[in-house]
Amino acid sequence: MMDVCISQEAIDVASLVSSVASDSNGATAVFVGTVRATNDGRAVTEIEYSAYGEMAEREMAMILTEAGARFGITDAAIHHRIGRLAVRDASIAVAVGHPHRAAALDALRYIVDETKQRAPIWKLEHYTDGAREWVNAGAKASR
Amino acid sequence: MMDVCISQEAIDVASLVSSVASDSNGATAVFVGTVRATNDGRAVTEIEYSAYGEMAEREMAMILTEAGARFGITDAAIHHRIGRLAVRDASIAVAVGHPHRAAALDALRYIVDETKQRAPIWKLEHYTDGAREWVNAGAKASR
Amino acid sequence: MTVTVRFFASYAESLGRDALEMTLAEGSTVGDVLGSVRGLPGADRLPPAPLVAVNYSYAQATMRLSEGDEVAIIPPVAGG
Amino acid sequence: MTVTVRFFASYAESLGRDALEMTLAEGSTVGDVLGSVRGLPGADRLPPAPLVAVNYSYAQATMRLSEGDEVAIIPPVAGG
Repeated sequence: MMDVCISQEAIDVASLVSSVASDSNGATAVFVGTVRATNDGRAVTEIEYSAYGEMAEREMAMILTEAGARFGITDAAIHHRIGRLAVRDASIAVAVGHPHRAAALDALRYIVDETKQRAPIWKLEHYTDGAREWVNAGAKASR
Repeated sequence: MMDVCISQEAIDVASLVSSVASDSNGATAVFVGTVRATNDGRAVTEIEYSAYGEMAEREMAMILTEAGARFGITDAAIHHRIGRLAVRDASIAVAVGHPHRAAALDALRYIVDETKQRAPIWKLEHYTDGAREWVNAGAKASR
Repeated sequence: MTVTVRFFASYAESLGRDALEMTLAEGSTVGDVLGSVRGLPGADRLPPAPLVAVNYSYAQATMRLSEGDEVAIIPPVAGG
Repeated sequence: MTVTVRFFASYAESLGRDALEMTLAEGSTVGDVLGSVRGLPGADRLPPAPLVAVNYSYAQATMRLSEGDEVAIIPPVAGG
């Protein structure tokens, strides 16, 4: 079972884990990304996530398919949350199920890394001093 | 926060995840090991886990300390369940929190691998044909 | 032909809009779209070679466009 | 001196017990304990050099023991 979800709803890690469970999966590897209280030394109050929804879902589905081919994965799920998130809120969770842990852990790392590089999702960070800034946008030249 | 727990209680992944959360941890990596319906082609009905409790807790606490030194981890928790577990029940869960994902994922793999090799915990597997067998015990010579 | 051009995040903010319909000669490419976008107020804050997607897939500037394509100018991503 | 010897899982099953008190000469080692265990009924099913722990830490056969130590004979582990 491969599933991608982008929504405003809070991420439910337990249900994400059970969504990749099966009688033959002895290993489930999970990553949860959460909002940190500081970024580059600046105090963050919240982060606003936005996405090019249709493309982000397609890109993440493709990443799961690639992970399937590369690591022999058949059960993986990504939930990326958008909207205004407070410190400690989960912005992304990825769960991968497999009979054995090595493939599950390898696939998890691949899926998280690829999603961060390819999914058209953006972060507007709000700081305690009232300022706000697009993350990564500063690096205009670099892609 | 470093925590080790060996108990008969069902593992609560969500609370394990929040136990390693902090304002500065942007990444939480989690592993859940579950009972599979087959092992080496034999149909399993349940697995009975037993532990040399005092030593297992000590060994796992040491593994977390080693992970702390090696990967710069300060927040990690292991919950190993003992007693009779059915197919799909979680026997172990490990959660690691860190500001960044690479260290969290590396530390997670280390903790799970070391726990499986060093913690004095054993599995008595029960099969549908009524037989039962100690896992790994067959390999008498190898440790 | 007519294509839809979409902007997001910091680019939408710089340009003060998140989409526009653009009419182009047949056989036009992504590069031609970028050229036109360059003329919009606020476009000076976009990088010289921004990331572009056509119909939800990343595309090169040389890609030829068709009637009704959706061209998205993608700011540096920051998901996860 | 007296030490406690503990057995687990498949070894406890083979020996039909999970613990015994053992009296040894002063300066005895883990190896001496293993030697005595060798004489117990069912001990033939133990490997020649089983894993051993003393006071909850893995130990070598050459380790000298003290009064009241807990010596555990550890079957191949299978946690996780």
